[in-house]
Amino acid sequence: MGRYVLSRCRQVVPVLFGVTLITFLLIHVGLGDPVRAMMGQRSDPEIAARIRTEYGLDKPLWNQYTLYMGKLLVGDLGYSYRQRRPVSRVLAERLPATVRLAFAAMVVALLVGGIAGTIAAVRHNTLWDLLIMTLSLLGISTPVFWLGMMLILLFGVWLGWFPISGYGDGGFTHLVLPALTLGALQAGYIARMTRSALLEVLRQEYVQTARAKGLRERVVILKHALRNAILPVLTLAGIGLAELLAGAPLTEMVFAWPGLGRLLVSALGNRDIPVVLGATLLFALIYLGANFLVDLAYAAIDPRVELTKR
Amino acid sequence: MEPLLVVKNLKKYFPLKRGIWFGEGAEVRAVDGVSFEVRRGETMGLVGESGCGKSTMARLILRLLEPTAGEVYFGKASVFETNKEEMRQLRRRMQIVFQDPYSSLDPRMPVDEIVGEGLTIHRLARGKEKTDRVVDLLEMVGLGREHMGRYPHEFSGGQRQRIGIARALAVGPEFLIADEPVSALDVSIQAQIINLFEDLQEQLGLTYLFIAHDLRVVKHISDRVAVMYLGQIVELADSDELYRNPLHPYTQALLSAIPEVDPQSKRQRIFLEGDPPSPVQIPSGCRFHPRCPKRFDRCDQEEPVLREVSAGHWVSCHLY
Amino acid sequence: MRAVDGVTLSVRPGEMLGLVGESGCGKTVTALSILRLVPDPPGRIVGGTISFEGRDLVRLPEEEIRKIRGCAISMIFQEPMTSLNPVFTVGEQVAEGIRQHQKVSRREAWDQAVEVLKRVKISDPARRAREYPHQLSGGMRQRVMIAIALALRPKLLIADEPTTALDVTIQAQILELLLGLQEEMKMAVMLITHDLGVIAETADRVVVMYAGRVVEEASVKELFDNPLHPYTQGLMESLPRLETGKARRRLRAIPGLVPNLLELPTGCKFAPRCPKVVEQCWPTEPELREIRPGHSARCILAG
Amino acid sequence: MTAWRQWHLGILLGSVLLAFFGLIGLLAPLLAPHDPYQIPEGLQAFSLLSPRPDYWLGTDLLGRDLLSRILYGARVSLLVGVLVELVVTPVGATIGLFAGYFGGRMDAILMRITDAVMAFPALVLAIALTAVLERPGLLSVIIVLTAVRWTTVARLVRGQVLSLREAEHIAATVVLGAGRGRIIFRHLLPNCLAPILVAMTFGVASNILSEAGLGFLGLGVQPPTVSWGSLLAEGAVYLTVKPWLCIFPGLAITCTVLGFHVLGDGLRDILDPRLRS
Repeated sequence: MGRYVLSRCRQVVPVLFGVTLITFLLIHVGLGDPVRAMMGQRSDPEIAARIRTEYGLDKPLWNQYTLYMGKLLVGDLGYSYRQRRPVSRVLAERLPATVRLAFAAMVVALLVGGIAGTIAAVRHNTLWDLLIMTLSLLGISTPVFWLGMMLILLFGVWLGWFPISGYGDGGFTHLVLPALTLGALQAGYIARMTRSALLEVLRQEYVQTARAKGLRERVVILKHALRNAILPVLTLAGIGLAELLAGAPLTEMVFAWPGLGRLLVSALGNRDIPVVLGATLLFALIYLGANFLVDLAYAAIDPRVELTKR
Repeated sequence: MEPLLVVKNLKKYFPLKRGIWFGEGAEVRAVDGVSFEVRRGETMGLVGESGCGKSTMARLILRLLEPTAGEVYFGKASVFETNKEEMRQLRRRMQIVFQDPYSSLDPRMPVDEIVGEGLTIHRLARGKEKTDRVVDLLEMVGLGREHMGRYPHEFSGGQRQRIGIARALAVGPEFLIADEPVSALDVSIQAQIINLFEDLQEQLGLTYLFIAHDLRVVKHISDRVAVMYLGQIVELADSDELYRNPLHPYTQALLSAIPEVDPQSKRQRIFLEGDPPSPVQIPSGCRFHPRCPKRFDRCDQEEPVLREVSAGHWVSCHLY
Repeated sequence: MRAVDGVTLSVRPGEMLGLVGESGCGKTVTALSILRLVPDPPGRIVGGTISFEGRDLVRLPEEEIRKIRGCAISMIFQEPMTSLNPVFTVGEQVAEGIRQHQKVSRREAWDQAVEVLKRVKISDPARRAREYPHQLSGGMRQRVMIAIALALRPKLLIADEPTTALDVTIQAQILELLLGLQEEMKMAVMLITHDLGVIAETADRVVVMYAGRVVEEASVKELFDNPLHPYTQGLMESLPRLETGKARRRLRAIPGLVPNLLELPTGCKFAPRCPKVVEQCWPTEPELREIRPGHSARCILAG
Repeated sequence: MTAWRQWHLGILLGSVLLAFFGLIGLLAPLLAPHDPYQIPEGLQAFSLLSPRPDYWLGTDLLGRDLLSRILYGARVSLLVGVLVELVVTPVGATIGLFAGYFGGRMDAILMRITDAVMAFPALVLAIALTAVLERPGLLSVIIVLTAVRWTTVARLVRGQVLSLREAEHIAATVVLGAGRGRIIFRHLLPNCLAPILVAMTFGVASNILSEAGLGFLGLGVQPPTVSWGSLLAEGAVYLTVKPWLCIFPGLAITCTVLGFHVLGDGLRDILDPRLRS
């Protein structure tokens, strides 16, 4: 296991490098002349030159990148023009809300999608199968934010079951609608994947072996088949997380959820570029971190992983 | 007789990747010092169990892989020293038929294009002439004009194998490597394809290197047979001689393991212990010694060499 | 599509019955039908009986047939690579069957599993039991499959091409093991294979199948000495032989393609490929007739 | 047999849906009952009308007919969806082909770049890019989505090429003496086309959703141009009071995307060689 973790780490490092390079280049292009951006109209050439030297902006691009990396390593993401405080502090405030939302959405997606997909596979070619597949097709075809609005209309305005906006006191009720909204798309994908993976696994000879032992069909499916079908589903969930996070800004806007996504959008409106790019980078890091966990889960379930990576 | 193909001390090691940054230098010794000749017009059989390196050999001879060491001469040309254009010319003379009738034909190409591709590549024929050649080739392998526009998935395994043979023959080769060409087929179809190989050899004067794990098939079709074990040839002899008088304990065990189609003949079985070792960790001395029923103290110390113990009968074993 | 059509065969206690035929002849479907393992849909048993110790398996409720699977009748499959579940240790997979049919603790089941692994001649069984299938060689995995099947000393073992995927030397080991265990446990074995050689060396009696039908049935000696059906004769002649000294003879291949079950002729199913076909072969399908005591064939020319 | 009927149904259904929305977009000027941009005189009387016979889907704040605006919006949404996919596919396919066919260092570098781009949630990266491009609009939407979306195709094609490279028919072609060009263009590429086609279908769906997302955040096409995304952004304000302003554009998006998904599923079924043999 340790070995596997190590090899995964080695794969993540180049990606991290690429990710930071991308944000760095964006900053570089995006800020145009950062000095003017910082100082606005009243730019004094002399002071500007001094600031340039101070921030290393007169150095070659490569040096600037190492400078940027150095700052990143100590958590320095720059300074928010708008909020007049370090970007890292702004982000740290918003991170928990987004993680909470994304986690809840993923749980919804895995539970709903997994169970629905399993039912569809076991009841293959029945009305249940058709119904579940139609719903999941709808799930992956609906724009996230529109689904959010419709849920607000239905459960918030017309039925009045759940609050429709804000974080509240951090309780459960405020989380329900945003998590459902954000999880629906992935639930659709996961249901489709679980179904096809399970159908594939049920065709395998080891399932036949299990049946030939005299095991109950329920045991055959829940123990022998599902354990194997989970593997491709996990991989998909890892990739799907990127999509889920992509839906975060939209969902957070619809529900006025005080997370990173909403911060990103409002910073964009204010042209607060350091915050935009800081949040962007943080999203990528969340994704990479979560995928790392998915890989570990994969290794824990599949004994073959150890060998192939060794 | 003059050799058409000479293989000299051929080696192919595949590195085992371990992580991205730290290589730990383990390697698979798929082919580990193989030498033999194939004479013009004969069928040379190559038998061995899975993982013994026989398919890697085929790919090396055709230069689908670059060797770790060693040489292959085809006629006068040294295969690994030819330049691109020379290699292209050489490829007209040596062809291959693969094992898997499913993956060996491009699923998106109709049969006439598959068979005619060699003609196009070497500018041997075009237009009507090409169509005629393709029909000739299809008829030669027992198919016909009516099959031209169809796609591979419309054919059975045996028919696909016939298409593969026609594709190889299109460029007019002298030498054909058959890499397990019948092992995926049903028994009744196997015989058809084996007969086809024999007929084509007679008609076209082809030379074959016939690779298989089924000793019955190899025995039937080959003039001489080489037995491979873990990347090396352990015995090589005329086909009848090898089956009448096997010398290497591995060959003896292989032969005795073949189920005989005669319930009366209860031969003495030689059972080998265990599985073939992995080509990553090759045993010291004679690489067969851990499974050999006749091993003695010298066997795990010293590696035997392939020696000619009687006319045309080569064996690599300390017993001789 | 009728994969298997009117197959009648019997296995006697302690006997090794060989079932030979080419791909698509229905031998695997026949075997799976005995334990009702044919996936439904698409497969369905539309008629007939399977009588085991006086009970009709076709009409047994699901609960009852489960008690027979893996206990009184077990089965091993062709591909040792794919017939073991990759995410469980081999010990768990053997013990699981034991626990299914006997009231034993987890611990006892495990000990029994290790014992069975030892019986199938796996070296160091206690350690091997804790390994996963991918850590074992093909031959070793097939031994594990045999261990799963034989853990509860079944009365009948159905072995579907148990050695086809293995190398010759390993194949010989596995067949020897099966023969030894059969002797020891006095069980009946139904050995399904396409290899006449394997049949000749192991079986007592042979059933030859073609296009979903039994075309010939006889004791092994009788069949090889005196094959009656042209298909059986063709199979034997199309096989290259090892004996030396003879001039190389051309193989007598059976012409044509392996039959397509969707386009079978109305009369004898082998007629399109038969070298001895006569006019009477086409209109109606011949019955399986006993030509000599204990030797039947489905051919109007036989006898 | 059932499989055959299923794909037939899927492709039929998908094609009908897409043909419907495609025609709507193409014929918008002919079909639209009102001018989608013109603010009517006497605005007060027309603002935020509920659906009624002369305004089937009602009107927006500025008294413009929602139906006409949805019809015109179809043009932008479909254009962006299809155009981006047409740009992204050859680019991504080329990158994937190179990485897969040449392997080694080329592959490692290209794939790390792909991984890095994919590590950013697509819409987040799109937002950041839009921020950098300064002026949002149709062009910026296309550029941004292209920059984000090429990775999917690249990954897909690389995987295909990697598995094809081992296929015996490729080896057989090499032995016949074929050059690189023939192997790539006559063998590798044709065998990738089916999965590429399927991916394109799903890709268009994904682009339409992304465009809608950007539009909703105000980063899409700018007024007076309308897209389904920007219609939703306008309507969001009146969600609780005039819900149809949100319901109808969203339905249009969902139905179109659904059409592409159904079509993609159908194509995958019929193009899968496993189902054909």
